Amino acid sequence: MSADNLNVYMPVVMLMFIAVATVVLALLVGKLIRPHNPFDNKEQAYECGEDPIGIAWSNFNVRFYVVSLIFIIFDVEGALLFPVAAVFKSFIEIGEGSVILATFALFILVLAVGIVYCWRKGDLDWVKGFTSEELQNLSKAKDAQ
Amino acid sequence: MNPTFVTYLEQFLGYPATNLMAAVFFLVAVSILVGVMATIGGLGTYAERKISADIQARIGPNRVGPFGLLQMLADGVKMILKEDIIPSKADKLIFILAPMMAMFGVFATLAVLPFSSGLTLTDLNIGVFYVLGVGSFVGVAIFLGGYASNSKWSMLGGMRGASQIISYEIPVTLSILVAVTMAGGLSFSTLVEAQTGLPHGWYLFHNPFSFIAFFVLFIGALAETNRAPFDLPEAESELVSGYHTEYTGMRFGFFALAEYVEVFVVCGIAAALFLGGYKVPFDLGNGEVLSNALMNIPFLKMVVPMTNGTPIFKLLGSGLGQLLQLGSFFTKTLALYYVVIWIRWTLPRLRVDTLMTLCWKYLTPIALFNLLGAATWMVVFHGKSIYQIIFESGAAQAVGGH
Amino acid sequence: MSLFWYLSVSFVLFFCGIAVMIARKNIIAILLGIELILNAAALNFAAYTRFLNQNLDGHIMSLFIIIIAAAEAAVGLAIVIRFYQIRESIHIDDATQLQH
Amino acid sequence: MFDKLLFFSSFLLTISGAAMVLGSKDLVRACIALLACLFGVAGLYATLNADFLAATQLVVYAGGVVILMLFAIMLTGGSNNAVNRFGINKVPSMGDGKTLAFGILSGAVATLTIFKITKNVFIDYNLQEIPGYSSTVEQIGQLLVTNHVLAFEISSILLLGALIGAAVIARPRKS
Repeated sequence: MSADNLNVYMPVVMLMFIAVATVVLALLVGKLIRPHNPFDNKEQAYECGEDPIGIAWSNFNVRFYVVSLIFIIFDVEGALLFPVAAVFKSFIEIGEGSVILATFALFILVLAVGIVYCWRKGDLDWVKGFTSEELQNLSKAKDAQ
Repeated sequence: MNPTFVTYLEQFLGYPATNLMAAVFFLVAVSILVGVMATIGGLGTYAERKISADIQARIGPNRVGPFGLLQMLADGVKMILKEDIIPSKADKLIFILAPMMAMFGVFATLAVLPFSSGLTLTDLNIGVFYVLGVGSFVGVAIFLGGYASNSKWSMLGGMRGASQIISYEIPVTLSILVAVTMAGGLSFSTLVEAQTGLPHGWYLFHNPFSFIAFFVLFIGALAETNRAPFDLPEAESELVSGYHTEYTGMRFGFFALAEYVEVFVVCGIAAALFLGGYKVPFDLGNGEVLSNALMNIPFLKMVVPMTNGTPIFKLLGSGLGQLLQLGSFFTKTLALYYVVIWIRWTLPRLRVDTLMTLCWKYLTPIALFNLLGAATWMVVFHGKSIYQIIFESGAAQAVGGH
Repeated sequence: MSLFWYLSVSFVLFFCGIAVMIARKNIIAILLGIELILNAAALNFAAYTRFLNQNLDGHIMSLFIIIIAAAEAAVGLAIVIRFYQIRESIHIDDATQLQH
Repeated sequence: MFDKLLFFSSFLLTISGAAMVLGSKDLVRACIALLACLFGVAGLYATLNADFLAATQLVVYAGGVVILMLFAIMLTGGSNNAVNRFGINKVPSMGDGKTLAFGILSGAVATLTIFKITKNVFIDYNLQEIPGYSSTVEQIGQLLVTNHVLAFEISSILLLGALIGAAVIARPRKS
């Protein structure tokens, strides 16, 4: 029966519920005893004592996106590899080890090509290095000053 | 059906528990576990301060309670009494939601953590994979915490935190895959039972690739929990306090608690995957060995009538075995926890570009080829560990030579 | 729980997805709608597997739908970011030219 | 009892999440509503005994797609209504009443059409619950390397293509 099977998720649901309930309860109890004295300067965002300029939700470096892009591809790869890794041992036991190894290795090597490509094209560098030409231009500009 | 905490209890009840009874058992166990974990999180802050004091030749907290042990309670009371400030320009709903989500992601992972063979709350078939899935809520929580504050420091910290957590998830996943490949299953009971109590059967020493995988996993786990030397999201010298700059009082407290519990959880997972988990040497954790030994003590034989005494011995032996397993698990986990704190007070912080270089140019390629190497080893040596190859085949040859 | 309940969830997801895709003018919001539609399809496959046949081909199908959704999100958002770099806008009505 | 509780809580989470994606005015909040909705779908997978799919849903969506979307939102100007140099709203309104009404109408038409097509499935079939399977992970793994091995290998090429294509498109250019 399926109902019995689902009992294994009972502690999962309880833990999720209790984790959220703890936060809510602690904040509600705290609300009764803690001081509450807001004023404008206190509610400002911290910017080293100055008045904040503009808002923080502005543009960011595209590097963050490229990193998360590579991440999601490898995340999906991991998700696909998990069930295959789980049957790896049983395939070895029935003597089909080389077959599953070939499947496994091909999958990983194809994706390794992806990371090699990104490496060669400099997508893995957080700060793009300057080429020698640019460095010369920079030093020239500095000399001109 | 997967074994759970309740199926373990059913062995002693002698009859299957109804749904309501199962719910009550689970509720009690979950409440106790959350309490214990909150205490461990609190003790984590205490241990951190004491160990750092030790390393820096100071004394550390010593005023509240014996040896300053009650310092964490004092901290908790202080945090509840602090004023709760929400910046006027913040996105209030998300600001409130973010610490909840961090707690949610961390505490949900406790459900499958194998404390002992009987005290695993639920041994899901997808064990490790479930931990990866639920654990990724913490990254979202850190990003949202940084976003909702509408402060530039928080935003930078949140972006860095999220990108760091997701980057290091790749080497961690690939290293976990090494253990999964060797054990042939995702559930924690499969992974732990495939190892032995003594170090020669640990996955750490199974083959050279798994040895490397453990260290990749450990470094990745440090970065995923934002511990030094990877604590860039909260780098105080450049980002004030990172994603929780604007959080005060108990809301900050929950972020901190989630972090300390998460450190415990990842240490526990590293111990379970590569250090033999709850296994006790000489199979003492099984319970049968112990109950047989107890039954052979002549003194006890006289005291307890033998007719209805046997189940008591069984219960006693099993209980003692579980306690030994708990001790084994906590010893390994807390040893790793100590190393985490030790590293924090020893190594300087990385720069953001070196952090990304370490992840994408060193750990990920190493982990990828490690996985390939471990898979090849499994096929070539039919799943034998180095120990088995050297000693057992050697013994077989010696026998064959005669 | 019968199949009807699962299919009704799937219908609601599909409906919300279509409605989001048409109502929104923001390209990222449209991608959110596409995720909803793909999830509706994946949920349908899993539900049919549970109720109509025992072999797990439906689960494999759902798995590949999830994978394709992830790949689609990665490429789609990359296009959005490139478009933003060129036009400084992510309004769907500004995307009228095939090249810049 | 518990299966009904799990089902209906996931059901409510999914439906309300989807409705909030449709109704939310703020892009980041719509993203969080999407996360809630996808989490609910993971719960539904769990009630369908598809434990591996449930975990995959969490790993790929909660960890990957939602973070990717949040990054993309931040990279395209956050959720403020600042105006760009062409005088266009950087982040346009999430649609007004007119588009919303039109969207709901066309969504209803499309959904009802599909409903009409698939109606036979749950009217004609004699539906009964098939007993649950113990573990789907091993079975999925077995299928992936036997019957569906081509799909498995080709998906790696798909992922490689997506990685290279998206990296080329999104790569920051020197101007």
